[in-house]
Amino acid sequence: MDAFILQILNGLDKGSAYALIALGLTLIFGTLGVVNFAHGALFMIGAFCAVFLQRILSLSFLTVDETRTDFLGNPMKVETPYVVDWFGPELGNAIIDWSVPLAILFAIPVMVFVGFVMERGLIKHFYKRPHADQILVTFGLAIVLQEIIKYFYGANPIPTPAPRALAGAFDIGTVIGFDANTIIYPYWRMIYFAFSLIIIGGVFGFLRYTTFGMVVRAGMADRETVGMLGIDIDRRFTLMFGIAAAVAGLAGVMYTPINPPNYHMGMDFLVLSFVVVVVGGMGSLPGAVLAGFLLGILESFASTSWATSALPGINQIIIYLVAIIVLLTRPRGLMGRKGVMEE
Amino acid sequence: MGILEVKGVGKRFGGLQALGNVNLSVAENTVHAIIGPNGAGKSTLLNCLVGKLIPDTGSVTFQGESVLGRKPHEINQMGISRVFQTPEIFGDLTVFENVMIPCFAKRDGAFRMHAYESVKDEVEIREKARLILDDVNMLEKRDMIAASLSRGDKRRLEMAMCLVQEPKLLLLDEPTAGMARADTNNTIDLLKHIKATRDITMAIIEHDMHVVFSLAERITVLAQGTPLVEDTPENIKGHPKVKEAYLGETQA
Amino acid sequence: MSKNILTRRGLMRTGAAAGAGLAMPTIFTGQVWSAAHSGYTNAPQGSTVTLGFNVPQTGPYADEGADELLAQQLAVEHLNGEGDGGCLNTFSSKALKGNGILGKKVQYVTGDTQTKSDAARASAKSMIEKDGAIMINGGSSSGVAVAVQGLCQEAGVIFMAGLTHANDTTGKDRKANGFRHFFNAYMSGAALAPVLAKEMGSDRRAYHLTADYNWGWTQEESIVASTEALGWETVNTVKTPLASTDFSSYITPVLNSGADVLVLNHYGGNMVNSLSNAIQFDLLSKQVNGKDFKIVVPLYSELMAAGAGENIKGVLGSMNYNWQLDNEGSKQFVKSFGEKYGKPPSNSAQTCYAQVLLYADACERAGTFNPCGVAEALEGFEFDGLGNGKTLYRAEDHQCFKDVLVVRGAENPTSAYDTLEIVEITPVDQVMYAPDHPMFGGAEAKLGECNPGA
Amino acid sequence: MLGLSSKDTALLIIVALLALLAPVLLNPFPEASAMAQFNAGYPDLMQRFVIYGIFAIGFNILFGLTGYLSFGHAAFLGVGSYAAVWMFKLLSYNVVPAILLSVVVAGLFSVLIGYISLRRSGIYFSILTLAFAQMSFALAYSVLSNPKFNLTNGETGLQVYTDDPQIFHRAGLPDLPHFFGLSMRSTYTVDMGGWSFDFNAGYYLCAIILLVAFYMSIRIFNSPFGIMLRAIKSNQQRLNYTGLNSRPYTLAAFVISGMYAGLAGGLLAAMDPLAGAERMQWTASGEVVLMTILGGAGTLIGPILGAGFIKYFENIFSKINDNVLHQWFSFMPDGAEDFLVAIVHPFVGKGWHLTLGILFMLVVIFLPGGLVEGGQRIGRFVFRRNNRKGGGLEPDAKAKQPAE
Repeated sequence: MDAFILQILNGLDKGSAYALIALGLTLIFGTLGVVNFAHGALFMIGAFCAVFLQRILSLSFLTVDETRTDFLGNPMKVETPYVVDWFGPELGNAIIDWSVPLAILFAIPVMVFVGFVMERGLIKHFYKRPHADQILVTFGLAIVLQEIIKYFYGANPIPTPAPRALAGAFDIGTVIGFDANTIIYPYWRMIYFAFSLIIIGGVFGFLRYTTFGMVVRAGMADRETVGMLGIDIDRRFTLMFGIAAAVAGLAGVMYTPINPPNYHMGMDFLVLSFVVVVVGGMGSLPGAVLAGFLLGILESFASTSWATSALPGINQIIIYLVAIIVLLTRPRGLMGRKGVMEE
Repeated sequence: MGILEVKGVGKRFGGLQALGNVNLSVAENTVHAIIGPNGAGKSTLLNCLVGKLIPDTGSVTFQGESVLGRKPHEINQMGISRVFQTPEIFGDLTVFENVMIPCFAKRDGAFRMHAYESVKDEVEIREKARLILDDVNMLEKRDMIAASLSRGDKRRLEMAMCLVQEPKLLLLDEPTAGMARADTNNTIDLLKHIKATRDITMAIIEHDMHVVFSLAERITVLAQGTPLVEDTPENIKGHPKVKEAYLGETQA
Repeated sequence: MSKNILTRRGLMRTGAAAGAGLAMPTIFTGQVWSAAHSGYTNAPQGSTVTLGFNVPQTGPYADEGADELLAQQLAVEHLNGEGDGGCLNTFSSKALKGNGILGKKVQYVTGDTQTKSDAARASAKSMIEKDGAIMINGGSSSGVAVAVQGLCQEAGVIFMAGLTHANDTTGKDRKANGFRHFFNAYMSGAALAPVLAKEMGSDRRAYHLTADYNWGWTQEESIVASTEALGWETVNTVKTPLASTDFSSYITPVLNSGADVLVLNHYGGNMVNSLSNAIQFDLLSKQVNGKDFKIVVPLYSELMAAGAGENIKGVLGSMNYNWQLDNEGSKQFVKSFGEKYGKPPSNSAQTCYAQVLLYADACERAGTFNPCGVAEALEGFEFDGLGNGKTLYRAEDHQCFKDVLVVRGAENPTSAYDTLEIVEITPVDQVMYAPDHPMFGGAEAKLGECNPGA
Repeated sequence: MLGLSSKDTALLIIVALLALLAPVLLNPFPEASAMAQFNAGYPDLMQRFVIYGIFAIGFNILFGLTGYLSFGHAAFLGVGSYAAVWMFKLLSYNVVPAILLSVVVAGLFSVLIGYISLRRSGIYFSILTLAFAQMSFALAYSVLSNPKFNLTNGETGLQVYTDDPQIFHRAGLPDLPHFFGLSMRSTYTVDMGGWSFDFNAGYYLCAIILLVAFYMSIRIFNSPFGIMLRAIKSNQQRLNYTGLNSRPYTLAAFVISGMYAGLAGGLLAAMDPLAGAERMQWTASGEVVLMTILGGAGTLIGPILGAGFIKYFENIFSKINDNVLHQWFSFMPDGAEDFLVAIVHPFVGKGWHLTLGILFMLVVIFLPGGLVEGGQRIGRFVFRRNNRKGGGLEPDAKAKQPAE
């Protein structure tokens, strides 16, 4: 039972990341009709917003400490971050410690801006082009973006830990009546799950309860008609791209304490997020979220020992197997609309 | 007994009764028009005839054989060809290639690689394609890419693609929709020419009364998913029920 | 970026022999004219000799590849008598004079393995066929090492492996033209076991997470064998897909498995993530069976340590080399490398550096570049002064035998470079094994015949 | 000639000449010159050009003609390679049975995957093929290489060991893939002045197979079957209402392109007897998509150009290190030299991915029809300059005349 609950938690947690990425992907596809292979790169850029902020906050000046020597036997140069110098060690180190949560504030404008530039500068010119061209140009963009990051930050993962206060794990078991130490779960993963629910809720609420959202939803359903109503749908769609980029970016920022970010993390998620979107149904936001959590949970259960002993290798292929079964039994994914992306 | 018999066909979409108990008989070698106000169920009926939709109730038989449950390509092989509201042609191919494809399809529609077919066969097919293009006055445009044709020419091409299969029944879905008066008249002339030069049955769904009364030998009026009247054009013209149906539409 | 004034000006490819329409058949291409006259592939002509450095430059191991490349460039510099001479000063063999190899100036070409066996073979072939490379050095995974080693055997050039830790490289896939300086999974197990027993006792219950591919399996096999020999119990061994990024669903079953040690048979990004995930679940602060929970990472590298950050604190593992090693060769190498590049060398950099010097030295001692002569000079060669202490290149399987380091993540590092501290230097005798050991292909594993190519 | 129109015959002859003279054409710079870095005329790369050309030609039969975008074609390439290496292991190093089996196995495999995947169209089809390929990769990389049932030898790649049966292997035959005794690696090298040209047996085997593959692709393009495939891409609805079931046609195209992929995989193994699982990864499938679109999907020659383009970058640009850069710019004053090296440095060597990404974007943005369109534009530009008075050109597409 405890193992079961733990795997559900794992699944929800994995699913949060899948759902957030798939949500942004579907927003872009649903509103703009563009297949964005650079979406994983947006996730990665979000993560590197956190790295960047951490580096900025840790910017240091050097002082020579004669009492110690470095690896070559020379006097050691000690780095002191400016923030520590300015605000004193206590507050200064606390600021550096909280760089990942702070990066959320930093990442929102950055990601919206990146989204704007991408849409106005590149994607805009591809609305009328075939999906294959969209895939190719955004794939090219994804490579360029990740190589730029690699050029500046290297290929190695960069540790960006959660604030100390939020590190460690919480003993859920004791709360719900299990023995101590049977069901423990890291604070940050629970935060990630809650955070994703807030973002998902925010996006749905935004689309549901604002006039802007209503126009966008109408545009997703029938772009030409809305255009005929004299509404400047294009500008709204640009903003939508910015929002989608921000969702992907925030997913990336929050992911950094779970796994240290590296330049190819976007590509690692790309294929998976497309599978999620398609299983959910191209163009369906609830479908994307549902499929994200569903696949997350299935993946978690497939990696348990009893699953792999029953079917060796099932943990390697479960996502793809599910995708195949879903697509063969439900032609347009779980919640897809008819006629989307079938030509 | 007509070549096409529709008996008690009904179709629901969720809560909407699109068709309810439609009976229709199209006699061989006639031009039969189906008219009705918007939302009368004309297109739904047509889609039931070609296998795109399967009706909930009733039967559709063509030359005594049921078409229900067959796929579009199988129904076509029975001898039913369809012309769409917006011409459906192979836009990336040349006019000539567009016509060759239905020639290859022949009547049985079986899969063939057609890569190294005998020369004799191919000569035959090309000759057939040439003749039909000549028939619809498209021969000089044979090497144009189909997508670059004018709307009227696309319609001609689509007709040619249907006719080359020598169908027994030609279904036309608003063949003059969105056309200028001159193009409409050309299309009427073309259809008359087609009718005059071969044994063919036509079923036309049409909005434009000018087209209907120029061509049709019998007319069925559909309203709210059920046939209102079926009669000759002369009798339909002054029929009170028809007026009511159309006036009702304009008042709404 | 650093550069070297002398080599960059001088680096001009040797002209091919002039003469019109001279055609001659060979098995493997390259500088065929000389092959026909000297009896081996890519015999150097003129006054230079070309080495091929095949390292990952793209993909997740690009930084490791970059480090290897720096070390190889440094080695070329030292061979050509530039810089401070590095380990030429401390090397026990005095055959190298700093005038190139056999009087020929050393130049090099580079290729990108992409850490894929296909791509690695393509770039190695390109260096052999197009650039006339006489040997191939480097790499950072066992799949690549075995694939390129096979190619070099067919082509008739020497392969000096870089970072490759699987038993197979000098086990069932050993080749007469291939040589490995790096240690292997068996040695990791043999070196770690006594330290584990000392630190954790001999009645531990271990849970293994293993990367689901060849290297992971041999690593797991070796550790399981050596820890069970101590009296440890293996609770479970779970294979994780290589493509995994989130290991939470593999970590949670550990919580209630009754295990009190977690062994992560992962490398690179897998290890960084699985270790980070394990720490998130607070495993290290748990008490199981009345003992403190421990985590072991059998194969460490500096870059992985950097990627995992503070999570490595207190975690034990093994290494081939660490710059903190206190011997003459090591000190000299760290000084040369550090002064040139501003950071201490990683253990894969040290291996690649040592391999270049060992190759050059073997050529000098053999008096030829002929791979068969070089191989003979390397076989059974005993040396010191390259950083690892006394080392033997065993003739039977072309594996180096030397002391193995057991290291631990430091609790209070003073800089980015001493995050790992040496716990123990396991003497070479403890990690020795017979060439026909069952983990190394048993009696069937054969080097085969040396192949000079032409 | 050979049942082709004069235009296609000319194209075939051009491709044949390019393929046969490649060892010379690809080595335009003398050995000793600094530009020799850009020479591509060494056997391994020439073989890759040709083999990936075959792969892309086959992919184009599916994608270029029917418009079905498969993201899993690398699986067939990988399966072909495994089949070929198994033939080496079991029978002998003779490449003929290996290549034949690789085509057959890839064909069977593509019947299976195609039959299931083609039940869907559009992106759903793409994701289905992707899912199958990723599954194949995962299985080949680890599950099918376990010691009990080692079909693929995992990350190391499947290779021939001395203790393999090789029942038809005889003394005197090369210990490497050979064509009835002619080793694939045997090479005639011709030195002429400063130049050196390698004429490699394996390359010529590949080149001849490429020509056959290319000829068959032209035949398919022009055949009624090819028209039918283009009709599927153009308007599947009309095709259905024309009495044709499109599924057998798409399946046939899928299987043909799968067999081309298997042939390419078999040839890869025949040139270098090792089959790595990475060949089946989604990035490898993506690569052939890029090759085809980059060169010009739906054109005859485009895929070959695209394949050459990408492989050239992978193998030539990745080898340009700082040392080479300094050598190029050594004629400049020191400051300017360092500046130029610093500018170029991010784009070559380990930065070759960046250059490739930028080029993809540029080609897709400015040349929607791929490299072929680029060539046409240049041609049109030159043509127009010569015929200022002669009025506008007819659109190129019109030039596609049915062969009569």
